[in-house]
Amino acid sequence: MRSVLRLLEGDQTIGRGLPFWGLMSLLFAGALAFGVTAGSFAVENCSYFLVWVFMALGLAFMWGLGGTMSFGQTAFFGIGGYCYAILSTNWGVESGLTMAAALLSLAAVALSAAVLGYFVFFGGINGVLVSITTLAVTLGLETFLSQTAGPKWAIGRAELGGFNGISSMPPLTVPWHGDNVEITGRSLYFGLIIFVAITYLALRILANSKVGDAMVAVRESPLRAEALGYDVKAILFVGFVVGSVLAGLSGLLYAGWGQYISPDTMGLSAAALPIIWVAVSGKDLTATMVGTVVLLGLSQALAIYGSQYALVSLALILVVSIMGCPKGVFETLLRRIDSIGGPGDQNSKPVRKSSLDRSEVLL
Amino acid sequence: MTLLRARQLTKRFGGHAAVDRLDLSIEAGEIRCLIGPNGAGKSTALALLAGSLSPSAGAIYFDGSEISNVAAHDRAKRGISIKFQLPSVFPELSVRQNLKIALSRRYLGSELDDRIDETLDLVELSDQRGKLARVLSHGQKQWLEFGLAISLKPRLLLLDEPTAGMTPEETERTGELVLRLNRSGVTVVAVEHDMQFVRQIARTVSVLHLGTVFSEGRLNDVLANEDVKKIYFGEAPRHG
Amino acid sequence: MTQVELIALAYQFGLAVAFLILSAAGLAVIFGMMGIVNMAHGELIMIGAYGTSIANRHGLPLVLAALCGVLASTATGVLLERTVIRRFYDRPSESLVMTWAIGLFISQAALIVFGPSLPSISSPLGSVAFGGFSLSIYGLLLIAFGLAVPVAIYLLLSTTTFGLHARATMQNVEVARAIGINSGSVYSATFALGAGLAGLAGALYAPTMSAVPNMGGSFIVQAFVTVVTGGGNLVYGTLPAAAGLGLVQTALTAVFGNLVGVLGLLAAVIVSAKLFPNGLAHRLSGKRFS
Amino acid sequence: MKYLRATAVCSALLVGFPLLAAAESPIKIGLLEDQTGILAQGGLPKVHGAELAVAEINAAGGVLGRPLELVVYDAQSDNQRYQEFARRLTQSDKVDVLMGGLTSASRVAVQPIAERTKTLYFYNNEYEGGTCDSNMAITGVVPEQYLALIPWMLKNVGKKVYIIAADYNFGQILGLWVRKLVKENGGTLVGEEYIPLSVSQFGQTISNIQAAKPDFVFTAMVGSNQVAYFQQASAAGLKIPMASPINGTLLYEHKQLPRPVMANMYLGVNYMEELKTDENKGFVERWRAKYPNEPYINQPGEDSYVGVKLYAEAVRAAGSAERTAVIKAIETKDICTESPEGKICFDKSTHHVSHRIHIVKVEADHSVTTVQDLGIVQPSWLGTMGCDLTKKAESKQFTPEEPKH
Repeated sequence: MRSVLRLLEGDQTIGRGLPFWGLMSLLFAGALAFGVTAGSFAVENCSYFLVWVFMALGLAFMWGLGGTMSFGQTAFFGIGGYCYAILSTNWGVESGLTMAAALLSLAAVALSAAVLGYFVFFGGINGVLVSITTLAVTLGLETFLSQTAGPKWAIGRAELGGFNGISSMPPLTVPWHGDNVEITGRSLYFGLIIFVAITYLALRILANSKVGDAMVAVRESPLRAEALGYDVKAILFVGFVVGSVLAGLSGLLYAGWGQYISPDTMGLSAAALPIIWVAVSGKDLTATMVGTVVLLGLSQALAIYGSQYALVSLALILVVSIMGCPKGVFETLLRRIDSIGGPGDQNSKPVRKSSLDRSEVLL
Repeated sequence: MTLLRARQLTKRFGGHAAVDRLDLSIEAGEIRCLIGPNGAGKSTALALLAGSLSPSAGAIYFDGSEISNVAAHDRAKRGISIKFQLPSVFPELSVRQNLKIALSRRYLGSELDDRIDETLDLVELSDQRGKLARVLSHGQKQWLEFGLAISLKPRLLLLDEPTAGMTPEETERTGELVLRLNRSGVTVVAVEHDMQFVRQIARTVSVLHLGTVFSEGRLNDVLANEDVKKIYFGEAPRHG
Repeated sequence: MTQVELIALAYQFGLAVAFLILSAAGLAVIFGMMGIVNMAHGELIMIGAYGTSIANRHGLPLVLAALCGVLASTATGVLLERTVIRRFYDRPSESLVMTWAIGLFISQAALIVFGPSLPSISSPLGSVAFGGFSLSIYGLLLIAFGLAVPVAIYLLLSTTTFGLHARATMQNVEVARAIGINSGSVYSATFALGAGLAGLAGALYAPTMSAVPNMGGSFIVQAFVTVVTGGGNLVYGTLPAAAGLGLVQTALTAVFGNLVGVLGLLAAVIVSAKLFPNGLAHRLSGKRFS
Repeated sequence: MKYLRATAVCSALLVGFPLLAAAESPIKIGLLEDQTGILAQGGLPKVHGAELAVAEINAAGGVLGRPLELVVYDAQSDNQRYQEFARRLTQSDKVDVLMGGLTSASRVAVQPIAERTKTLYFYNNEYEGGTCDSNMAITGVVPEQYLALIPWMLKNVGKKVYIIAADYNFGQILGLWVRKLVKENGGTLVGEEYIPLSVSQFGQTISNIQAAKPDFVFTAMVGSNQVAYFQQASAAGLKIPMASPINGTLLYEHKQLPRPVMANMYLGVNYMEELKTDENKGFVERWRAKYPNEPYINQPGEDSYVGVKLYAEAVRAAGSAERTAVIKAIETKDICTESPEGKICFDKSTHHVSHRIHIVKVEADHSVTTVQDLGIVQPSWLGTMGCDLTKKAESKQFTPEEPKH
């Protein structure tokens, strides 16, 4: 257990020591306090932002660590959302099976990500072609689902609804004393906060574990990684599936949050968004988690107060921030905070001298 | 005991055979240098042995079993390690992280830290541990890659021009490092142009020409061979 | 199938291929030579179309108006390269996000300045009828341009000093610099060329489409898939990729309708990514430009 | 202090009588339309239409002594924004009624939120029909109204029909309607194509139409990509008459495209700026006075104007802006308004609205002439499907059946 907790800090994640974890605890406590004190609309609105964080974290994981820039996050977002919509509509809220629907949706996402990932990585597709292949998949799904209007496109009781999508499916529920309690409003918010925190910590551990080492090795030099005994294809595959499943999680949570999912969540403009969030925030997990929420809030605020200048201003802000912080706004900020605690311990270890022939020790 | 054997190994690119029916046999504990003019197929042969290229025909045996179709990463696990011609390190990571990624396959926790420090000392990069690999000098990159290649405790180390771009002094120290590794039980196959270096480390050399072994033996004997001289001047007779 | 139907089908095929080539040419030049995926490509096409449309409305004949469109997009390209793009040559993923933001800025600025749409211009040259069918003559012109553009770029790169410098820079920047080639100005010129080609696509298609701020969106997917399928070489990559994808799309659309045509195009991209993991150009020429 | 008071008095004098109504708290209308993004061309006039209606109603003293207040958000042609802002309007701004949405997808995005927050939702737009929902009022035209065009075409233009439509809900459902009407009226369908919204090149479609030789082409092309069809068809020399409920009214293609691309287009419409009725004349003058730069007063603009007016009448009849009272008024009282079309009224059982339908023709010079005035047409189809909201509150979506062969 202790060795696992040690992995919360490491080379593959920014942030260590008391200042950082103090700050993160404050953030967490602040988020909880906000959920208690803020008005119900503000809380629900924040839930909406949190829904997207999983997809962004998934991309930060596979792109930041493993170097795979997938345009397909939205494809798995859509698969997750549609599966949840279809299953929960068929079973109905009274069955109490919405959680089962959510889990099965995740399984479906994992399966489809595994199939696509197998085709891509074991089929020898790499680099920019991975991006284009995943883009083609998400656009194909969007085009297909857009034309599924009418009763002939139905799975059980759920009509796919074409461009209009599926709406009015049940929200997530938990069975409670023979009743099904809806997870909406504040309970959804607290659930999301805790779930984001767990996902974040789990990804940190994974990033600093051997899996993370392997992914970084593959990103930096596939040739060298292979020569060190890393199975490059398998590692890319694993990173892709983990990231895609998180996108699917966002999708089903989105469907549960708004009781609505439509094909345009898989379109070209939607597909670019996760990449924007991660690139502008920084590909570090902490930077992406914080940055995604901030960027979503910013673009919403602009939409409300910016009138016709909203999107122009958003574009300008993006351009300026990438020019100013090419490594990502929040990643740059985090590195600043990190450097307050002095140089990293990995560099401060005294160099030991030994009279032994080191090659004998080593080999 | 024969550690590595290549039989009729062939690699074609389009119509051109870069390696052509190559036969090679390396004893355990040996240091073998592959020499020959540019385009003789030396690097291709090494890549075939390491598994980063797959052969068009022929077979490779390692430690008694055929590995012709074993993936590169599995060969690495069986104990074949390679140092490439162009230094292949993890450029955006620190020197220490480079080694950590290599060593974390075997070690954990404080032992991992110890092994990293030892390897840093061994390749004389302790002072550079915090630097990004891409800012190292060429020679330092070469040594870092050495560190990566030996971190797996290989039984066979393949070196592709390990001293390219090094000063004479660096070359000499590299030779000492190779000899030390060899003393600790590592078999070495090196492709090299620097005859001083070859003389320093190798007992046996194989001359490659047109993708196959042209001549084999002690360095001085081989270099004295008139036909070998000719191929270095580009007028070699085709062998039968 | 009658002869008339065959001609009609061949015409459709030509139109589809020309559309893919002209959409992709500017993107291919920039991607092939600089490794930058220019997400503002669609907006540069829109600028070409807007320039043409506005100049035409102010009384310029179509040919001159189209020239204005190309100039407008080239000028925008130069401006972008000077101020922003040149800082991102060695950072492909940041440049992708950056150009995406620039594209968003351009299309929204066009909405604010010009309103939700511009009056369209009419297709010149009329139509020709044969055996119950009739074809737009302007379509034939588009097909001709679709073939002429790669050839012209090929000649530019193989016969001019700029072409020589560009190829040298692309193959090895350090060596090119060492022998005195100003790689910065080669990159600037390449980006301007790519932007100009995007503008040309906009200018050529302006008389066949409605001019709206987001019109680039109807080119960008096709451009993207053609370039990536083909790799960054217009002659060995984009041209055969466009022919292959165009054939798949035309055949599927003719037999199964537009939906299957669109899905088939996307499926062809995935299949070709698997068959040619380094792009068609790599397979066909062994190198990227020659 | 003195200065401040003087200003207050002055402004009160300037604004005059209507300000007295402001003594009461305003009735808040939450309006969600696409002012930026790909649907802006359709959405911007809808904001203007609502603003004009609100200004006119307030100038006349408001509703029940209370002024109307618009709270407008730009949905940016993004269905997710519809969801965000529908929540904001209902929960944070606490509006009395939600209005807006151009596409059916945006309606479907808003619907569950309106339902859960118990807010009445006015969808002011032409659409494919079929929504039977107690919590909604749908004020735009529906197929049984605008597709009166099809029997007219079959009678006056020819019997052979080719359908091309956008491959999504609106286009597909209109396709079903047209197929049914063609069959019932003795026509023949010689071809039909449904085209994904992303397609902008129509060579194959044009060639298919030429091969099929229809008497007229029914078009339900949607979005700026698909507008290109008309230019490309015209350039290819296709001169077959066309019929459409939408190509001309939403993106005003006859104003956008060069002459004579849209010649021989027949439209079934409740509104076009060119309609030469007395009611419309004043409307266009008032609109143009307020928005002199409006490129065209499109049908959604008028729909939005009428939607606000109908809501005001419903509140008046209910004597309150409270949701259940307004719904009850719609279902029990005769709620009508004077509109640019003439006098139109709510249908009690389905919450839809009667409209005056014209068959118009676009000439070679792109002027518009009325070829027939069909008068007021009732929204009757939902009733025949068994939707009666006065008897049973529900939220259902009906789709026409596939016609039997």
